[in-house]
Amino acid sequence: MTGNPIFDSALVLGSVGLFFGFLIAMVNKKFQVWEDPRIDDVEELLPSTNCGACGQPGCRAFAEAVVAGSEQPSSCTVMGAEDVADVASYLGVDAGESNKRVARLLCAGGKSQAVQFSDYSGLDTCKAAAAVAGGGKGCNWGCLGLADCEDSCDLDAIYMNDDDLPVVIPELCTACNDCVEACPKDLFELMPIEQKLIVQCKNLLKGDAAEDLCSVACNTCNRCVADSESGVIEMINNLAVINYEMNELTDPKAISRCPTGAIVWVEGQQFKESSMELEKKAV
Amino acid sequence: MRKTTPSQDFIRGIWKENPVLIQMLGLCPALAVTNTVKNALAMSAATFFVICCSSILISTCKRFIPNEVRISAYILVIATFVTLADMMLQAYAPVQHKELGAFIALIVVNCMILGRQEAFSAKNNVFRSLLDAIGTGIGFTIALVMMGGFREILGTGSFMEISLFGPSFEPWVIMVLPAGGFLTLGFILLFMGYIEQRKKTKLEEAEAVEASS
Amino acid sequence: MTQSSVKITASPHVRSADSTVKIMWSVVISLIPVIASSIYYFGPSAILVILTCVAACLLTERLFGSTPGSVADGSAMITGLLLGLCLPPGFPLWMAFLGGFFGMAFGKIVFGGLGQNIFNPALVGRAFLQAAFPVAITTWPAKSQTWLSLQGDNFALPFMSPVVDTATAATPLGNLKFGDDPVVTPLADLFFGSTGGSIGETSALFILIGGLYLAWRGHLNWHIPLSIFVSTFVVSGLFYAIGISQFPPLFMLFSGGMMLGAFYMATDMVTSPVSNKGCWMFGFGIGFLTVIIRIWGGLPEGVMYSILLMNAMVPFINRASQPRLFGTSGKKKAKKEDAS
Amino acid sequence: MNDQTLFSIFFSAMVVNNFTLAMFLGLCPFMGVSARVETALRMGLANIFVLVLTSFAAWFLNTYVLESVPFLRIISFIIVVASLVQIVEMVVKKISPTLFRQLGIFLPLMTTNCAIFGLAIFQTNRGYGFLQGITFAVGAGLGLTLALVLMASIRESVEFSDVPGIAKGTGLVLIIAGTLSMAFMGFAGLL
Amino acid sequence: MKSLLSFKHGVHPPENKEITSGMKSRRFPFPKEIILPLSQHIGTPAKALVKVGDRVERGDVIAAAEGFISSAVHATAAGTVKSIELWPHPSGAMVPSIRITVDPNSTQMQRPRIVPRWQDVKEEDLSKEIAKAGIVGLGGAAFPSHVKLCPPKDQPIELLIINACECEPYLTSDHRTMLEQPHDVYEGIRIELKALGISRAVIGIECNKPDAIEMMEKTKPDDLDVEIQTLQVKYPQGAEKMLIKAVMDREVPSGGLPSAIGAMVQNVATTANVARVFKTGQPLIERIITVTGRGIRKPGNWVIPFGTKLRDVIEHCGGLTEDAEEIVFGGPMMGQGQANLDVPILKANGGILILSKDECKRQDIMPCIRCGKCLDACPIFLNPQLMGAMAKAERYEEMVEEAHLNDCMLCGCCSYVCPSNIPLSQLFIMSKTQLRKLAAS
Amino acid sequence: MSDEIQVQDQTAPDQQEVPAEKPVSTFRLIATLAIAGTLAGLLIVLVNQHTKPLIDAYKAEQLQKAVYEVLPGTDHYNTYYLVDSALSLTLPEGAKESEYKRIYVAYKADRKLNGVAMSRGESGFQDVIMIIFGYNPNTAKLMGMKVLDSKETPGLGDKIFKDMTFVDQFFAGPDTPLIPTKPGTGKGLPGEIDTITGATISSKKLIEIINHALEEWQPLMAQGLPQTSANSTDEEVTP
Ligand SMILES: Cc1cc2nc3c(=O)[nH]c(=O)nc-3n(C[C@H](O)[C@H](O)[C@H](O)COP(=O)(O)O)c2cc1C
Ligand SMILES: Cc1cc2nc3c(=O)[nH]c(=O)nc-3n(C[C@H](O)[C@H](O)[C@H](O)COP(=O)(O)O)c2cc1C
Ligand SMILES: Cc1cc2nc3c(=O)[nH]c(=O)nc-3n(C[C@H](O)[C@H](O)[C@H](O)COP(=O)(O)O)c2cc1C
Ligand SMILES: Cc1cc2nc3c(=O)[nH]c(=O)nc-3n(C[C@H](O)[C@H](O)[C@H](O)CO)c2cc1C
Ligand code: SF4
Ligand code: SF4
Ligand code: SF4
Ligand code: SF4
Ligand code: FES
Repeated sequence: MTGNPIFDSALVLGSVGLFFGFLIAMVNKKFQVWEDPRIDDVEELLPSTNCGACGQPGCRAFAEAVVAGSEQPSSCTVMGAEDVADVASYLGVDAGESNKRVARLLCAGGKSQAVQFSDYSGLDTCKAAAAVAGGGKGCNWGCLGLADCEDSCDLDAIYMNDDDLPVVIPELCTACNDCVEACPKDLFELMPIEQKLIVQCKNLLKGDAAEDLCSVACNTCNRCVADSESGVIEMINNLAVINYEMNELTDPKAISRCPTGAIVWVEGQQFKESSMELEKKAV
Repeated sequence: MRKTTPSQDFIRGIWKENPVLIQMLGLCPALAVTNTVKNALAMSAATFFVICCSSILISTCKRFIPNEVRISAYILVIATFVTLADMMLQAYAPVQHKELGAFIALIVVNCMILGRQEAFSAKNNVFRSLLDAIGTGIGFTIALVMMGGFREILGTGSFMEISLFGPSFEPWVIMVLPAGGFLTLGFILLFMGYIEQRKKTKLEEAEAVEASS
Repeated sequence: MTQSSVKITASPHVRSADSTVKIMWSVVISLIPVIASSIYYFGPSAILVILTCVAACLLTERLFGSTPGSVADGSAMITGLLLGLCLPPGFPLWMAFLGGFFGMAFGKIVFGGLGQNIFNPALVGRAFLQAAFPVAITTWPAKSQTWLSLQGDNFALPFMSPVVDTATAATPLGNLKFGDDPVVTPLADLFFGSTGGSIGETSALFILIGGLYLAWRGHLNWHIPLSIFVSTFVVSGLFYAIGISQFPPLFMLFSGGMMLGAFYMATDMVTSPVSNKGCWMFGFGIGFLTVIIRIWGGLPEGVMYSILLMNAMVPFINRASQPRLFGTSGKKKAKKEDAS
Repeated sequence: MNDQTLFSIFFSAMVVNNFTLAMFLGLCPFMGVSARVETALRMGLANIFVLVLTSFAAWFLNTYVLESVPFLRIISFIIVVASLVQIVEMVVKKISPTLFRQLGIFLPLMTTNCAIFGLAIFQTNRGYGFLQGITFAVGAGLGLTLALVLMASIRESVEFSDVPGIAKGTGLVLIIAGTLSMAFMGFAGLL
Repeated sequence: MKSLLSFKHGVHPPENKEITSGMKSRRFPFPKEIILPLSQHIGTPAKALVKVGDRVERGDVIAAAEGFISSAVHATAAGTVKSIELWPHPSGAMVPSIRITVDPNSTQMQRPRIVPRWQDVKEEDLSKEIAKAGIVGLGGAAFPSHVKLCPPKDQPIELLIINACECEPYLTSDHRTMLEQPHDVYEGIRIELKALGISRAVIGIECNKPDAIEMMEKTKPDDLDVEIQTLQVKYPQGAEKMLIKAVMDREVPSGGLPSAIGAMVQNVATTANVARVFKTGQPLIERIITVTGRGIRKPGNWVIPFGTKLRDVIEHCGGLTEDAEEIVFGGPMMGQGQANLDVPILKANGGILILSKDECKRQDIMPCIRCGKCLDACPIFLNPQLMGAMAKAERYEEMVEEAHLNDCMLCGCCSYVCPSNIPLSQLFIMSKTQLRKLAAS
Repeated sequence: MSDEIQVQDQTAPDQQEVPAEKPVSTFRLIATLAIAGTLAGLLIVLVNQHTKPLIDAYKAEQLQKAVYEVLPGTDHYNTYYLVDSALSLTLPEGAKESEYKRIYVAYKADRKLNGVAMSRGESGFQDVIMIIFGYNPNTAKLMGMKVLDSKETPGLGDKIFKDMTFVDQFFAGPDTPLIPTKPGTGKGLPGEIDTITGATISSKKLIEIINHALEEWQPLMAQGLPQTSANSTDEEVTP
């Protein structure tokens, strides 16, 4: 030290800087781990809902996959088209085609259609009710109406209607699979929005046995099979099953003679039409 | 990473992304020195000075700084200005300096400042960085003065050392103690949450009314 | 379209007669002797302070509680009563009200209401008052002339300082610790309550009666008071024996908030560990900390802080005191957990 | 010069004047890394390590380098702390990526952790010698760890509660911290 | 007084056994229709051997066991097969069942069946005969008995324990079995001992059945090494692990079987039915069933043919009272609530309990107050409080890993004591179901 | 959001492969930090040159004020260091000033000894209480006391410097060692100081600090203090 504060200061700080610059440089050489900076940028563009609908365990993982090229930006179901385009143009890749899917409910037996043997009392969740002799509902396959699915949907895409049936709002649904997992009766299925012909029933009984339990049950009358192109609908275990491989051949005609209304043609939201019909009937 | 306008850069830090109340950055000084409004102001001023100067300098020199020593270099810059602020306060406002104690030095490690450098100044031009810094600085000041005011009024019955309630006011000692700092910020956050919630339900109600009509 | 009037529920289909609401109200009932005796000792001031705290707690629960009916479950009532019982008789009512509000709102309701809080709400309220108004809460007016006259300044205006013109008297603990000529208050006085102190802490006898009644009914876990007493007695006895403390162990047990705290506050099931093993640890912690704070701390009394500190430890204790699974030895289980 | 005994330095830093609950140092990690007991513990231990390192570095600088230029304290301390942390970070990232992931962004946060820098400043202001400094660092580190772990275990347990919407998140954490801070006041005067 | 043997924790609900304990069992009239599900036991459902329109006699095999862990089904009345279709099962599911229209003109004599003397059967073959008779455990689990009687060779059995605790409140069918068929019980013990190749047995009876204890002592054959152990009245004394703990003072290791510590538990009614297979050739087609509770007009003990519909039983017992609140198959602690009156009575069912409003004491669910009473009740030393919280948060995997959900036997003690009326055991059933679903997907 | 990103936007499409990071030369890393350090050091020292006199003057003034305050009637004072268990006006060659304990010996205008001021800190209720007090070695009486630094609880412990009736007791010339007394229970001894109700601990501690300091320094002072000032009056700065 010279005793001259000006010189000392410059010396001290200069050498401290020198020392640590040196240290960092060395360590940097030895221990460098390179990470693609674009991952951070892409992650920032993503909506950070971490919903997992893309099939990746979170937005960060999705960003890694997109940067690595193993996923297309459009696989994120939450982002709007604009945001997808942003990511795509940032990375200079193709946005990919989005195929909008929504959750569909395979039951239409709400409390005014289906028979309840005895009232369940206890914890107010479908899962809990299902553990108690099936929840007291007549139809063993039907919706219990206690809204586990509504609670599970983070995007508020489900509401319970007056019949205690969950209604999915297609515009809000991101096909995240949460409701599918939540339902103890496995009543939800994710379907491409183009699939419009839907059998809203899972009851495996036939004839009166089925209709005794629920007025909108599939009673295995086979009319829908007859009314559509061959192979499109098949009766399996007393239930009409649609072969979606042949989705292009489906036609609203198939539902025209269904005596119970178990099979429906859905444009957009489920149950909209049926509730309107109910109102008409009331008038 | 939406594109922002300069005015947005400025406004953002003041309330919507308030560094203390929303982003929870720089909590240590925000809690430690807000037992009176004067201290809060002095702290804010010092912080304001540091964040503005460093933003200007860093956005000017970002080109010359290699990524590996980025943080060290930024910190060096910040520390320089903190030292300057420290010495100047000591020389010109020694009483306040004593009150703030070590917390002036601790501005160096205020995550908010470094965060802004990393997040903004390192990527933007001088003008925008300065705007951002000023906005953030104002946001910090608002938060600190809010807390300081709350704590000083209840804790000593005065505002800016002006007695508000007369001599027989019973001070709430806890407000000027550490626990009071936590509780005050917690209380402010609860209150903000409550307002947010009210806004939300009102919005929903309005929507419902619209939908039904 | 329900076909039968019969209901369907999960097993078990029968339930014990115990209920949370019943437990809470039995606690309230068991406090009656304590409250009555404190009114006998401290006069109308005691009634005023207790009523104010109860009103504050019930009002807060009613206004901010999770469900409108939750006032009826009796827990807010207990919080109010216990807060009132651990304040000095001459305490300004506006402060008591504030304490009740703070304890309920920030000690219970922010956590989601009954059963979800970490800290004992009554003690959160008291700790707040102790930190906010340390002078008022350590002012113990000397016995007033007539039973009917107020102690101290109950009616101080909100936000204003109380005016204490009567002479103040030290509590047995304060006297022994800070007094110029410290004396150990005779046990009989501590037992029957003819000493200064908080409204509800002065008579060990009545607390003992209420506590034993609750323990007999199974409404409080007797492991907790027992472990507190054992550890307090042993630890303070040790320090007393080797001569570094002037507090005789029995004096430790019967003075200050020890009895009220051990029987009514440490035993709050919500804020104490769930297993008996955990309760032992919890009780030992409280006893130990109380002795340490009483002997060396800056304050004469440490029961409240010890309980709050141990409340904070409860989640940790609960992890550490999982019961031994049937068909395993405790050790094996630990090893298995390590491996996984 | 300072005459405090090692025990009183240690005990004061750990509980009576707990760094987090009474001195407001290191609040960012206190809020951020206190969601899980495991991570909190790890962060606490990492903190103790860096604190001791810093205490040593500060003592070294004070005694041998900054003698004639005391006004360079802030800047020298911070360079040393920042560089040390950065080096530790790079080494950890290379050697144990899992550990790095677990500590996540909080290793760099350590750079801007007031606790670490505050330790250096307080140690200097109070004129602690070498041993006193190390004791101070260990006490402060244990205090930080104590506060972190307590908070984490409380938060884990609160996860099961139906916390009202407006209190979710930081609001509740601050209120718990406030209550803890009130509880720690019981230790006041214990020296 | 010497304190009686027992286990730690557990609960003691009001016994309510006096309603039916003094009533001698009577034969139940044959109903018009019998429903026999192919799945009345734990394990693979049986395979139907009959077609629609077939005529069957009482005691005929109508469905054969499918694999080792399965059990045969026998016609419990003579008649014609009406259909084989999905029918509601007491578990709530719809399962394939054989519907038989009972022949009102039949004498309902059992078709004669030739059975060897058990003394002449080789040890290994005893279990085959028992399998043929469709015997399953009557203690509640309906586990095929022949499987239990062939324990793994590497874990030798030392002691046969006859479970005569009947710890569930209300039920008295095991009690009546001991009073009415003590000789069958001893004969059954001889057969089971021979099948297991050991010689010693213990009968565990709760001390609230002094007449049964007396009867068993009185009829005990001198040449048999059996001891009658009187046990404390405590639920779930009859649970296998608890009974073994009480009798042998050993704990069945977590995740292990009783054979791991050399014990084998058989229910007393199962044992009596094993004897009957060889005595009369009768397969398992009926048993003593207690119909009880304050919600039924005429309670009693009945010998009911399996497959009888709940509706018929209620009708025959005078119908429900006005304040009947719940119908339960089994006891009040573990029994399964029933919604549908068309469900058939099956092998595992020892009682039909119809509870009135007052008996249920249904109260609102309150938040958990962490009182720890459930920890003090759980006989397996679990932490139901923690598991309950985890179940609510849907953290099912953690329940298994950190709280040992798989060790929970769903005894319901925790729910019983919970002052906040939290349906803990329901949460655990639900969690187990969800976990199974997760594992499957 | 930033210009930089937009630049990347334009280049990215034709640059499909992962952007390779330019290797940075070690020299640049070191140079950056070293140069930045040097510049920072220079900047700081320049400002320091400007502010140091102000700061030093303020500090000296504070000290002086304190000494004059606790020793009323002081005209000037000398600083004595404790060197090798003896009082000394000068420090050994090359020694650091900050490492030595010291007292301030004050004189009246007539260069007669006025009193001695000493400063000392010990743990109070919350943290260290730092005080300075004046003492007359000839009469063994206290002359005054001032709290320099304390973190005692506002509203309670801070009465040790805010409550003037308490502070005035130290200026009333009490005998040493001081005796802490509960207000109203004093026996009228000349060394009694009434403690503060509600802040007994802080006030007792403060009294203890004085007693401890005197215990430490009295033997040293007994070795003899110059009764008259060595300096002339005009050499010392007077307030
Ligand atoms: C040491 C350090 C600490 C930081 N801490 C935070 C933090 O706690 N929260 C945060 O949002 N960003 C923090 N940042 C900034 C982030 O790294 C990131 O730049 C920022 O989140 C970008 O988002 P913005 O543009 O919205 O600010 C920190 C940066 C540094 C260098
Ligand atoms: C909670 C619980 C209670 C039980 N209570 C009885 C009982 O009271 N009587 C009984 O025979 N079996 C009872 N069991 C069934 C036994 O654990 C065991 O399965 C049975 O005694 C074995 O005999 P088994 O195969 O002949 O049915 C109970 C089981 C559980 C889980
Ligand atoms: C929040 C709080 C702060 C306190 N601060 C101080 C303090 O700074 N100084 C002090 O001597 N006592 C302090 N106390 C302790 C008591 O007020 C007091 O010392 C004790 O009651 C003994 O004094 P007494 O004998 O005059 O009542 C504090 C107490 C509390 C609750
Ligand atoms: C034995 C027992 C002791 C209790 N003690 C307290 C207490 O000290 N403070 C309190 O606020 N509530 C107490 N409660 C009531 C209740 O548990 C409390 O309000 C909860 O902490 C609120 O969630 C007690 C309840 C019981 C049964
Ligand atoms: S939970 Fe179901 S309805 Fe909601 S977004 Fe996910 S898939 Fe759609
Ligand atoms: S669809 Fe499933 S989850 Fe939703 S209400 Fe119905 S049963 Fe419940
Ligand atoms: S149901 Fe499970 S957790 Fe509850 S007491 Fe029984 S074994 Fe224990
Ligand atoms: S018995 Fe009920 S209230 Fe008590 S701890 Fe268990 S679950 Fe909670
Ligand atoms: S401001 Fe203190 S750690 Fe961030």
